[in-house]
Amino acid sequence: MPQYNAKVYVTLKPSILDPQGRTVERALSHLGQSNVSGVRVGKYIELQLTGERGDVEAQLKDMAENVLSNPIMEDVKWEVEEAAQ
Amino acid sequence: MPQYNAKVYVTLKPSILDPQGRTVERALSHLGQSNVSGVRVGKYIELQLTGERGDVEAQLKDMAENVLSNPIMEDVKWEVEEAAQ
Amino acid sequence: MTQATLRDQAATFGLSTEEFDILVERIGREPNALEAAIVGAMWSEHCGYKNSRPLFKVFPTEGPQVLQGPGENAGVIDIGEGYGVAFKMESHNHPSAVEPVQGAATGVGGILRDIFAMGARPFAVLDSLRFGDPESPRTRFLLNGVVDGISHYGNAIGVPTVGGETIFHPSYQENPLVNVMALGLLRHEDLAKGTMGEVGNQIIYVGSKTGRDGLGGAVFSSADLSAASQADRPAVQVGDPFMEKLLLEATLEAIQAGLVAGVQDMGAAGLVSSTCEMAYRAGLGISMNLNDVPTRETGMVPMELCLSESQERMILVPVPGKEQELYDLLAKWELDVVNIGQVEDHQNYRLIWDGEVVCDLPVDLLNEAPKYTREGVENPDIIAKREMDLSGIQMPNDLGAVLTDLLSHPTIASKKPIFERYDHQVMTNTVVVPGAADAAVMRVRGTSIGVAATSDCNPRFVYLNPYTGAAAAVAEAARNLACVGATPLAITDNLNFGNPHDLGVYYQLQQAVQGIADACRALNTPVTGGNVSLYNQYVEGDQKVAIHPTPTIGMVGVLPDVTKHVGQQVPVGPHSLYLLGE
Amino acid sequence: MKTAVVQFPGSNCDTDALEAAKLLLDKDAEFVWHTETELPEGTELVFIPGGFSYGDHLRSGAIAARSPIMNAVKAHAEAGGCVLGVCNGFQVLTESGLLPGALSRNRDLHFHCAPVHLVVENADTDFSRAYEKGQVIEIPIAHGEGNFYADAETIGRLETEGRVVFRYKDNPNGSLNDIAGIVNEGGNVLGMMPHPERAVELLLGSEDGRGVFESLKRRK
Ligand SMILES: Nc1ncnc2c1ncn2[C@@H]1O[C@H](COP(=O)(O)OP(=O)(O)O)[C@@H](O)[C@H]1O
Repeated sequence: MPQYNAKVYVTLKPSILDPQGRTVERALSHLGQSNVSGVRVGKYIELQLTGERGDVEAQLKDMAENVLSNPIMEDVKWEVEEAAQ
Repeated sequence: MPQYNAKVYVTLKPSILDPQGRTVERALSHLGQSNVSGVRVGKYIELQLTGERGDVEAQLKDMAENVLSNPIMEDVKWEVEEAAQ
Repeated sequence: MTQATLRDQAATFGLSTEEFDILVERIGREPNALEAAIVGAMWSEHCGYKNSRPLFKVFPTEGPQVLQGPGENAGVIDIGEGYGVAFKMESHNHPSAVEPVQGAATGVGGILRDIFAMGARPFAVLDSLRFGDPESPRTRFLLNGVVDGISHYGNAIGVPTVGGETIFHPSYQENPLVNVMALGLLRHEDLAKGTMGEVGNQIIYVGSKTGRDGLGGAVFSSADLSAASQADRPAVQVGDPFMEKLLLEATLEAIQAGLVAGVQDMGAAGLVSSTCEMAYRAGLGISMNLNDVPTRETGMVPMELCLSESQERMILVPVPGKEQELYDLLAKWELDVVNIGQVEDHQNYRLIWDGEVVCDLPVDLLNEAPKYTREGVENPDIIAKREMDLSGIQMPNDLGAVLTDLLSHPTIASKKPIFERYDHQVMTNTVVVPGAADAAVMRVRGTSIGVAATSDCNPRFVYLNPYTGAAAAVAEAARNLACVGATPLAITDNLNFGNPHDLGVYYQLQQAVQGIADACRALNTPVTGGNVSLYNQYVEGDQKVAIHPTPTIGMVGVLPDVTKHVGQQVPVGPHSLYLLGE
Repeated sequence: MKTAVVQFPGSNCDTDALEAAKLLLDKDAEFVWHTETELPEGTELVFIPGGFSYGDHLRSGAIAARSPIMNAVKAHAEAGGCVLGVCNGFQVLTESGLLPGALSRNRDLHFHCAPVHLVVENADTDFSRAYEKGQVIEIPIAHGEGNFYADAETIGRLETEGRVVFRYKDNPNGSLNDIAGIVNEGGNVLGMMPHPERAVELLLGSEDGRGVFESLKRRK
C-alpha cells in the first residue's frame, strides 16, 4: 500500500492573543532584534499514513480539522506527498 | 525598507524522545486511525522582519538556530519571502 | 580496537589505567570493549561511590524508626499505625546545567521512581536549588528552565512540590545545583526491594522503549563540566511524566497485588546498573538477551542498550507462578512488557547478543568498585577567611538600610514566584504549604498523623567550616521540623562537592560527612540514604574552581496529631514574644 | 447523590474528587475508567477531575474528550444529568463540546498554584445554590492553561443568560471577562478552573468549596 508523508500546520486564529509569540518577540527585542514583529507560535506536526491517495487525503482533512486542531481558536493547513520508497 | 515574512519549523532531533508525538499517535490509533505512524510534534513560528534581504536572511538564520530552537534537542528549518505590499 | 589500545583508551570508559589493570587481574583475562564500558559505568562515582563510600562508615544508620536503611532505592522509616515513609534526595546538577528544563524534569522523574520502586506512593517533592549571580542572563535562563522542568514533571504526574530552598551564590554560576527530594507513603507490608530473588525468576523490562538518549550519562555526570559537555549535547534525556504516571500506577498495583519479588528503576547507567545491583543483593548471577530489549531507534548496539539512560523504565521480577498475572496487569496500563532474562545459579552477569555471550563478568566485581581514601588538607585561603579579624569592620550607621538590603536579596526574599509554579496541593494532603513555614506538613489520610519535611544547607557556612557547617545544616533541618510541631526522625543527604582528587575538596567532604554524622547521632536522626554529586566545578581562566561545598540535608519528621501543627505567621491579638536558645 | 469520577490516563485529582464526593455527596462514589462505554448504574453526578489527561499533549483535554466514556457522559448530560468538570475536567468539557469556548495557556505562560478569590455571579444554579449571589469565596487554582476564550457572541450569550457562575476577583490567567466557571444552556453541566474539592476541609486551609457539593445535594 502506498505511504504518504503529511505535514500539518496549526496556528492560532489571528484574532486571538498569542502570549507565547509575544514573549518570543520581547525576548528577541531584548537581544537587539528590534526589526522583528508579528511573532506567532503554532504547531507543526509530521506524520505518515498508508492507504490510497484519496482515502488518505480525506482522512487527513478530518484529523487535522477535528483532532489536531481546535476550530474555536486555531486555523489548520496540511500537505501530503507520497513517500519516497 | 522592504518587509519579509518568515516561517520557521522546529522539530525534535530524530534521536530525541517525543512524548507528545507518541501520545498523539496512540490516541489516533485508539480512534481507529491505525494507519498513522511516525507522529512528531514540533513548532511552527511565523514572524515579520524589515531590512535588506541579505541582512534579514543572516539574521533569521542566527535567530532560528540560537533563539527559536534549542540546538541541543531540536532541528530547525526556515523560509523567508518578501511580503506583498 | 586491539586489546593493547583498549587499555590505552581506558579513560574513555571512565577507568584509569590502574583500574583497568585491576579489572584484568580480577577476571584473569582482557575484557572486551563492552565489558570495559560496563565496568567503567559501574565503577563511576555515580554508581560505585568510589571516593565517597569509605567515608560513610561514620554515619549512624540504625534506630527503631528505621525500616530500611541505606543500600536500597530509598530509605524507609516507620511513622506509626502500620505506615512507613520512603524518602530520598538526588541530584541532577550536570544535566540541568546543559539543558535546564529536561535536566530538572528527569531529576524529578528519577527520584520518584526510586520511591515507588519501594512500594511507596509518592506524596511530596522538595527541591533544593543553587544558582549563581541572580542578575545574570545565564542564571535567569537556568532558574526559569529548572523551575519549568520541575513544575512540568511534578505537576503533571500529580505529586505536590511542597517545599525547598533557593540560594544564589557566584560559585554556582556555571554549575547550578538541582537536588530533588521525594517522599512516599506505604503500608509496612508493601515494602518492596530491589532484588532478583531466587534462581529461575524472570527479569521483566517495563516502561518506555530504549533510545540513545543520555548515553553514557553515568560517566558524564561524574566528569568535569567543561567545554566537552557541549559536544555531549545529544546526551539529553527527555522526561515523559505521562508515561511515568502509568508506570507508577502499574508498579504500585502490582506490588500491592503481591505479584512482585523485586523491583528497581533504571536510573544512571540504565539497564546495567539496575540489573547488576539487583543481582548483587540476591547474591546470584543473571543472564539477559539484549536482542529482547525494546528499542525506539534502529541499529542500536549492545553498548547503547546497556548504558542508555532513557527515562521511565523499570525492572520487575515476578513472584514465581504469577508471571502471567503480572503481564496482564501491566498490559492494562498500556506499557511495553518484555521478559529479557532470568536469574541463574552462578555468580556472573551475562549478556547475550545475537546468540553470543558478549559480557560475562562476576556480579561482585561490578558492584565492588575500588575504593579510594585520601588525607584531605584544608585550603589555606579558606583558613585565612575563617580566621579573618572582623573587629576592623565598621558598624554601618543605617541598620535599617542594611535590613532592607538583606531582605531584598534574592536568597532571602520570598520564593513565591517559584513555589506558585508548583502544584503544592494536589492529592489534598498538604496542611502546611510553602511560604507558610520553614517545613511542609502533609497529613496521612485516614489517620491523625502528619508528616513534615524540609531540606536545608547554608553553603557559605559549610565553605568556612565544613564540619560545623554540615552539622548546622542538620540542626537547621531539625529546628525547621520542630517549628511546625514535628519530631525529627531521620535524614537523607545529597553531597554536592567539587573534584575529590583535589585534597582541599576531599577535606571538605570528609569533614562535612563527620559533621553530619555527629549531628545525626546527637539528634537521633539516622541517615537512611543519600546521593553524591562530585566534580561540581567550573573553569575560570586556566583554573578549575569548586563550588561551595553543599551537603544538602533532607529531613523527615512526624506529628502524631496533625491538627497540632504550627505555622510562622504572627497571630492577631496581644501576644508575647520569647527568644529561645542562646 | 450517586457520583461517578471519570479516570483518564494522567488524571491526578481523581482521588481528591472521589474523597470530596464521598465526604459530601455519596459515600459509595466510584471511579469509572475511560475505556468504559457506560456509566455505573444510577449515576446522578459525573465528576470529571483535574490532572493532565494524556499528559496534556496536543491540547489539554483534547484526547480525553474523544475517549469512549465521553459518549456516555454526553448522553447523561443530554438526559439532564449533572456533570461537573474541574480544571482539566473543564478543558475536557470544552473540547468535547459540552461547554462552549476553549482554555488556552495562561497569559504569563506559567502554571499557577494559589488560593484565589471568586465572586459567585449566579447563585441560582444546581452547582451554586448554597452560596449567595455576590458572595466572595476562596478556592485554590492549579493550572497552566486556564485562560478562557470564546468569540464575542458566545461571551455575550454566556453573560446575558447568566451562565457565568464564578468570576475571578483578580484574574490570574487572562480569561475573558474574568471567567472562572460556566454552565451549559441547560444549567446541568458546570466547568470551572478552580478546585472546589481542594477546599472542603479547614485542615487544608479553606472550606469554601463545600458549597458546590452542598448545592448539588439540594438538587435531589
Ligand atoms: N525551590 C523551592 N521550591 C519550593 N519551595 C521553596 C523553594 N525555595 C523556597 N521554598 C519555600 O519558600 C519558603 C521559604 O523558604 P526559605 O526562603 O528557604 O526560608 P528560610 O530561609 O526562612 O528557611 C519555604 O516554605 C520553602 O519551602
